[in-house]
Amino acid sequence: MNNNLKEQVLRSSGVNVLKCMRCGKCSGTCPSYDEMEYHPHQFVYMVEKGDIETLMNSKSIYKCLTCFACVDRCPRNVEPAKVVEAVRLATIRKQGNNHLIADNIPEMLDEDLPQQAIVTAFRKYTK
Amino acid sequence: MQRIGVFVCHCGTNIAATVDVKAVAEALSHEPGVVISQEYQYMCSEAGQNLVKDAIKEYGLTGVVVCSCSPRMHENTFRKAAAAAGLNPYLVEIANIREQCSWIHKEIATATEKAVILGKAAVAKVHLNTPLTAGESPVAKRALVIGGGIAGIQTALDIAEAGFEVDIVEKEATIGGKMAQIDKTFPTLDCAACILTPKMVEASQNEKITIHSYSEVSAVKGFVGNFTATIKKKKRFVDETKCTGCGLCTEACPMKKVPNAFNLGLNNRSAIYIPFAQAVPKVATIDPNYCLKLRKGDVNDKVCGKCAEACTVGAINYHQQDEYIEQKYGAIVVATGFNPIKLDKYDEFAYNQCPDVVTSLELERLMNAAGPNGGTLLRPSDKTHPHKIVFVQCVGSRCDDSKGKPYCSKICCMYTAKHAMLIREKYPDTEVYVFYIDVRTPGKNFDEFYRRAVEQYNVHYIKGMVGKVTPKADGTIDVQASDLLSNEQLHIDADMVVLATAIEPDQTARPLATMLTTQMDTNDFFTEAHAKLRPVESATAGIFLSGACQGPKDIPETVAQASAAASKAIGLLVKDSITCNPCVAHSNELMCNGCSACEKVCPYGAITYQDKEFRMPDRTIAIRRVAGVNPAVCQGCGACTVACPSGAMDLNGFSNSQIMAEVDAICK
Amino acid sequence: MQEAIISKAKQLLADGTVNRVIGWKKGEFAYDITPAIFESAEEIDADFVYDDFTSANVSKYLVKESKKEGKVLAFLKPCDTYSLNQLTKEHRVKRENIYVVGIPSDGKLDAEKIKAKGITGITGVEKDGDTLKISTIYGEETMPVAEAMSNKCLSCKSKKHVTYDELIGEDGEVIDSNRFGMVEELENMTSQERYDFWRNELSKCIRCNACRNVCPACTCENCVFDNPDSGVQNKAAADSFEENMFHIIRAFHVAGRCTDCGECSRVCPQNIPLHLLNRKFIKDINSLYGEYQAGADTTSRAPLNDYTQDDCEASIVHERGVE
Amino acid sequence: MNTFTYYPGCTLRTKAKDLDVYARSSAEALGITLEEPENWQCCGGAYTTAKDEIATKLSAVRTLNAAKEAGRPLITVCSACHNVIKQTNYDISNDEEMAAKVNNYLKLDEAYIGETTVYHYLEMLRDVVGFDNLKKKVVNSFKGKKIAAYYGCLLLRPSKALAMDDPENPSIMEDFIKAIGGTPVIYAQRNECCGGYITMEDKAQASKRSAKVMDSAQEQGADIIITACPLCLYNLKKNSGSDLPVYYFTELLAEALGLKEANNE
Amino acid sequence: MQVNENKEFQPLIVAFCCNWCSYAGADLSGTNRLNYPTNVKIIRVPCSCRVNPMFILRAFQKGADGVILCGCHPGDCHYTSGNYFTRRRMTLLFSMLDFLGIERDRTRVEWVSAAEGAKFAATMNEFTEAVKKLGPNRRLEDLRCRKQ
Repeated sequence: MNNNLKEQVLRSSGVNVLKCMRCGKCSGTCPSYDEMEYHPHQFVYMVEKGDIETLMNSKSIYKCLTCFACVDRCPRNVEPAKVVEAVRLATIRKQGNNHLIADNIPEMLDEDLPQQAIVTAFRKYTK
Repeated sequence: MQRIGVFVCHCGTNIAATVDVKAVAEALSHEPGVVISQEYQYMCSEAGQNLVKDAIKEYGLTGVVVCSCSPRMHENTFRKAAAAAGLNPYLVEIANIREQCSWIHKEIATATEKAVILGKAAVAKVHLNTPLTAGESPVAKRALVIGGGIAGIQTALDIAEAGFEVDIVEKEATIGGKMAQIDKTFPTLDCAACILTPKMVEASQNEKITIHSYSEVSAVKGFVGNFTATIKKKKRFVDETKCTGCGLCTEACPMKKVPNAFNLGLNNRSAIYIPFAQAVPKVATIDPNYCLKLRKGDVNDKVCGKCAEACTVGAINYHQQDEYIEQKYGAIVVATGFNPIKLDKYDEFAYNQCPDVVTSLELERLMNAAGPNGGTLLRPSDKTHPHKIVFVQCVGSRCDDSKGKPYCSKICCMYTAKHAMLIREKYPDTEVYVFYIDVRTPGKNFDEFYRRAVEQYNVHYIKGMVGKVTPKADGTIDVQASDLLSNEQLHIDADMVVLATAIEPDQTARPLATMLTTQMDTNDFFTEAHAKLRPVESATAGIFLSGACQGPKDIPETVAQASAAASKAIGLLVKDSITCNPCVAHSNELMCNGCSACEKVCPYGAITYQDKEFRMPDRTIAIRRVAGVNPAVCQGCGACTVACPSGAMDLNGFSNSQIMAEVDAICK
Repeated sequence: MQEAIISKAKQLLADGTVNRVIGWKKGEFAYDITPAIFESAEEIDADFVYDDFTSANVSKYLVKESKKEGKVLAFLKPCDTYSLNQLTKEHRVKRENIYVVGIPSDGKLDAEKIKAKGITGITGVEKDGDTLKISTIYGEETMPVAEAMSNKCLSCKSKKHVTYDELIGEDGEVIDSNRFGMVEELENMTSQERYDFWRNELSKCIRCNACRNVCPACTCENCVFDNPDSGVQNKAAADSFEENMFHIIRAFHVAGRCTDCGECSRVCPQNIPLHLLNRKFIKDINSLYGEYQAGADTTSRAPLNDYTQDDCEASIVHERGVE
Repeated sequence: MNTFTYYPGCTLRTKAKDLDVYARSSAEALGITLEEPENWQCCGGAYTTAKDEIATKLSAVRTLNAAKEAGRPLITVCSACHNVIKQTNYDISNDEEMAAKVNNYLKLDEAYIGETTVYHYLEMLRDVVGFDNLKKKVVNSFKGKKIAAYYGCLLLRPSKALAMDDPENPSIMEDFIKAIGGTPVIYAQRNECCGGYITMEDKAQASKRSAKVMDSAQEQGADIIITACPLCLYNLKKNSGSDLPVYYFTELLAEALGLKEANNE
Repeated sequence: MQVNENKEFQPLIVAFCCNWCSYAGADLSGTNRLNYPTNVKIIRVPCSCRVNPMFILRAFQKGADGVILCGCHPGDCHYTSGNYFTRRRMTLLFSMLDFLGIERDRTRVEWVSAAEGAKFAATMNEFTEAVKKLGPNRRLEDLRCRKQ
C-alpha cells in the first residue's frame, strides 16, 4: 500500500472513493470493459485499498474512453472515470513515462484523421 | 429563599467521558440558592430518580435542575419524579449537557466549562419558575384517518373496534391503496386481494366507520383532542347514495380509451369507471378529463350522456360540485402511503423506450388475474410469453446522485424473490436473473424465502448491477451488466426487464404535514416523535403515523404500525379530557392596553377581549378593554408576547424574565 | 384661524355637542404653547391659543379624555388625525366620545430655530408671505418663514385629514414628501460611520422620557421600561448600551404603528433626531412589505402583526446597502 | 441577442471544414450572426478532469473570457470543443479553488468566474431559433429519410456539466431531424461512445466500438447517421467497416435550408 | 467573550432554538456526533416567535458576540405561523441594528428542521467563524460587563 500515491490520486481526482457501495454499475456500463484488465469498480476499490502501483502498471489506464458513462450512471456519485484519469496521470507524469511519443505519430496518421485525435492523444497520454 | 437541588447525570460515559461531571456538580453547588449538588451514573434510572425525590424531601427543595440529556428525552421523567416527591413538576429545569455538549465536543476542559454554563443558565431560570397547574380540555370522540390503504383501513378498524367513530379520507375512488394492486404477498404467497378485500368490506360495513372516497383533507385547525378538519369530497359526477355499482354505465360509455390507472396504464378503461371489481365503495366515478360530455366544458350540451341513459337509478349527475364537510376530531392518523418513483431520469434502463421494461408494481398487475392479461404473464409489447426475465434491484434506491433516494426501499429484495419464484413456479421454462447489490432479508421467514428462490426455484442471483439496457430490433432486450464475482461483463438477451423501483412518500404528504404542523425528514417521510420509543406518534400531539408514510415498510410491518397507531389514538380518545400544556400565555390585565396586537398574531384564536372595571390608583373606577387567554386553546407559542408592546402578555415556563435570566447566566 | 377655532369651540359647547374642549394655552413664553382642557366659553376666551407655534398633537390626551363622561372636542391638524386613527384602531381611544374638527396646517414654527438666529425675547410672530415677522421685547425682527419652520413640517407627508367630524377650511391631499432623504444618506454610509453618527447622537440622551411621553403611539398603560418583570426596567440609562436599548426597543415597539408625526424629535431637549429610527422602520416596511401608512385607516393589519408566505428572509439585510 | 461569439476549433479549420462551413452559412440564413474571437487557441480536444491540472484548462478559459468581454453567449459546434469548454465553465463556476488558480495564471483585468453562457449549435437551434421556426424555413425536406442521430458521449456527459438534454433519452437531435422533415431513428447506442479517443491508441477497440454503434443504427433501419463530432465521423466512417453514410448535422441543415446543392439521390 | 492573550479570540454565541425543529435539529447533530464549537450556547424557546428583540439586545449587552435565531422552515412551524412573524420581526430588527452601525454578521436567522442535524452543526460552525472574524462585540455592549 502506497499512501503517498493514494493521496495523490485522491487529490488529483477529487473523488471520494468511500462513497462506493460496490454495486458494480460502472463496470456494468463500461464500453471498454472487455479490453481492461482492471475494471472501473476495481479502480475505485483498489485506490481505496491503496493498491495504486498495480493499476499504474496496467494497460487498463489507456483503455478508458473517458466517455463518462460510469460517471453519469453511478448511483453514489463516485465518478470512477476521474479515478482512472488520476491513476493514468500518476503514471505519465513520471519522467520518461509518456505513453505517446511524437516520433511514432506519423505512421499512425491517415489523411482523414482529425487533428483532434492527435491533440487529445497528446493531452491524455503525455506530460 | 430558594432551595435548589442540582443533579448531574453521567449517562454512563455518554456525558462523563467528555464532561467532568464532578467538576460541574462542584461548580454549580456555589450558585445562589443551590443547597445540594450531586452527580450520579444514570439519573433517569430508578435509583437516580430516587436521589432526586429524596433530596426534594430532605432539603425541602423549591427547584430542581437536572444536567442530563435533552429535555425532549427526559424532561417528563424528572417532572414526574418531582411531582411524586411533592414538588410542582414545573419547578424542574433540564440543562442539556449530552446532545448539546458532551456529544458534540471533544475537549474535556471546554466541554466541562460549557456544561457548567448551561447548568448555571438552568439554575438562573429555575429561580424564576413558578408552580404551574395544567388545565384540562375535552376530547372529541372521533378519529380521522387520512389514507385508505391497508394502513388506514387497519387503523380505522381497530379504532372502530374500540367503539369510536372513525372517518377515512381516501383521495382515490376506492379504498385499498397499493395492496389492492399487488398480486401475491411474501413470504407466504397469499393472494393479496383475498386478504385485503374482506377488510375493505368490513370497513365499509362497520357502522362506526365513514369512508370518504375521492376526497381530500383541505384544512386542519385546532390541537390535540380538538381538531377541526375540512374534507373536500371531489365531484365524481355520480350520486354515491344512489349508485349500486352495477356497471351498466361503464359498458354504455363510448369512451373506452382511457389509460387504466389501477392497472398502471397497462390497459384501458372507460371514462366512467369503477376502479376494480371489489372496489369500496363500489360506486362509479366519471373522469372529467376523458368524458366526452364533461370535456366539452358545457354540461348542458347535448353530447353523449350515454351513462346517464344507462343508469337505472338516476345516479349520474353532470352538475355535481365539490362538497366540503367540516368535522371535529380528537385524533388524526396519517396513512398516506407511498408510490414508486418516476423513472424519467433512469433511462439507461430504457424504461421510457421499451414497453417490456416494467416496474415491479407493473409486473404485479401483469401477473394478476384481474390485470390486463387476466393473470397470464405476457410481454406488454407483443403479448408473447417472456422466456428470459431480468430483475434489476435498487433502481433509484441507495442513491447519492440527486436522481434517486438515499435510503433503502426495504421491500424490493423480498418482492423480487417473490416475483422470481412465482414466475419459475408458473412458467418453469422461463429463466430468471436477479442483479443485486446486497440481498436484504431481515424478517421472519424472509431469508428462508429468498433461499427457496435460489435453491428450489433456481433463480439466478448475480451480484452486480445492470449498466445499460438496450432494446433491440428483434424485440429482445440486451441487458449489459457486471458480474462482480466472476469479474466479467455480461450480456443477457432478455425478453423482459423488471425494475425494482425505489418508493417515495405520496406527493400529498408534504402539504398535509404543513397543515398538521408535523415534521418531515428530508425525504418527506413523516418524522416520529422518537425513533425508538415513540415510533407511531408524530411530535405534534394527537397526530399519529401509520404505514409507509413514516418510512418504507412491507405489509406485516404496516399492519403492525397501523394497529399501534390505532392503539395510541384510542388511548387518547378514551379520555374525556386531556391535560393541557400549562406553559401557556397569560395577560397581566393591569398592564394590558387592549390594543389587539396579540389577538392578531394568535394562530389559535385563544385571545379574547373584554371590558373590565378596574380600581385606579386614584380610587376611581375605570372600564378598560383587556385581553384574556383561553388556556385550553392556547398552545404556548409565545407570538403574542412579542407582539405586546407593554409586556403585559407573558408565557408560563418561558417568561420574559426567565429567558432574560438564562441570557444573563450564559453571557456573564 | 384662531378666531374661527374659538368660535367653533364655543358654538359646539353651547349647543351641547361637546361638554369640553381640548385646546392649547400659552405657557411661560409666547412660543411655549401647551395643550389644555377648557370647559366653558369663559375659559376659552381667557386662555385659548392657536398660532404658528401651536404644534402639540393633542391625540394622545384623548386616550384619557375620551374615556371620561361626555364628549370632548379636539382640533386636529392633518398629521394629528393619523395619530387619532391609529389610536382608534388599537382601541386606545373611544372615538364616539370625541368630536373632531379638522383644521388645516401650513406648517408650524420652531422657536429654537428663531432663537438660533440670535433673536430672543420673542413675544409674537406673524407670517407675511415668505417672510416671518417676529416681535420681540427688543423690537421687530424678520427672517424667511422656511428657515423657522419646524423640521417635522418641512417633510410633511399629508395635508389630508383621515378622520374628522367637521372641517374648518378645505381638506388637502397626501403629498409626496422627501422624508426618507436622511435615512438614505445614513444607509449609504459605512457601518462605522453609522455607528459613530448614532453614538454621537444617542450619547446625548438624558433619559428624560420626553419622546416616550409625547409619542401618540407610546400609550401603554405601563411602559415595558417601567415593568419589573420585563427584565429591561430602568429609569435612567446607566451605560451607553441602555441608551441604545431604550431607543431601539422604543422604535421597535412603535414600528408599523408610528404615523411619523415627528413629535419625538420635536420635543427632544437634546435634539436627537429620533424620528430617523422610526422612519428607517417605515422605509423598510414600505420597501419589504408594501407601502403602509399607519393611521391612514382603522382596519388594516399592522405590518408586524401580518405576514405573507413569501416574505423576504432576514438575510436580505446582508444583501443590500453599505456594509 | 442574435449575435454570438463563435468558437470553431482547430479541426473545423482542417479536416472538418464541412461542419464549419455549413454551420456558418445556415446560421446566416437563420438570422444568426456568428463572430469569431481573435486569436483563439485549440481547446485541447479532451478535458482533463484532474483537479491539479490547470494549464490544460487555460485556453478554454481564454475563449470563455473573450465571449464574456464581448458580452455575448458562446457557441460551439464541434462536440469535443463543446465538451471541453462546457466542463471548464462548469468547474470554474463550482470549484472555487480551481477558479482561483486559473485566475492567478491568467491575470485577467477582471477575474473570470463562469459568467459566459455556452451553447452548442444544436441548443442555439432549439432555444434561440426554435425548431418550429426552423421547420418553416426548410426548402429541401428530408421527408421519408430515416435518420439516426449519433450523440456519442461528448454532447451529453457528464450531464451535470453539459446539461443539454436527458443524458439517457435525449431528444434534441431527433427534434432537429423532425424539423428538417426526416424521420428520426431511435437506437440504443446513440449515446454510447464510438471509441474516438482511443483511435490512435488502439485501432481494434475503436473499430469494435464504432461497429457496434453503426450496427445498432442499421438494425433499427437508419438510412443515414448524423453527428456533431469530427472524431466520431472519422471513426464511424473509417473504422466501423459499415457503409452507412455518416454526415455532419450541419450539412443536412444547410441542405434543408437550400444552401447546398441538393444531393438527395 | 473570552480573550486569552495567546489564544485566538473565542466569541460567545447565543443561539435561540425553537423546541420543535431547531432544538431537535441541535439534538440530532448531537446524536450524530457532528461537532460544532463550544462557543455556541443554546437557549430553548417554544417557537422562534417567542424571541423578543429585547432578548437579543440583552445578550449583546451582557457580552454576547453573536446571536443566532433558529426556527422551523417557513411553512413548517409547529404553531402554523410563528416563524412568519419571526421573519418579519428579525428582518426589521437586524436592519435597524445595521442602521445603527452594528456589524451585520453578528446576527442571523436560520431555518433548521428537526431532521437537519448536519445543517445545524454546519450553520453553527459557519456562524462562529463569521463572528470570530469580526472580533469582540464592542459596539453594543454594557461596558460594566466587559471582562478584563
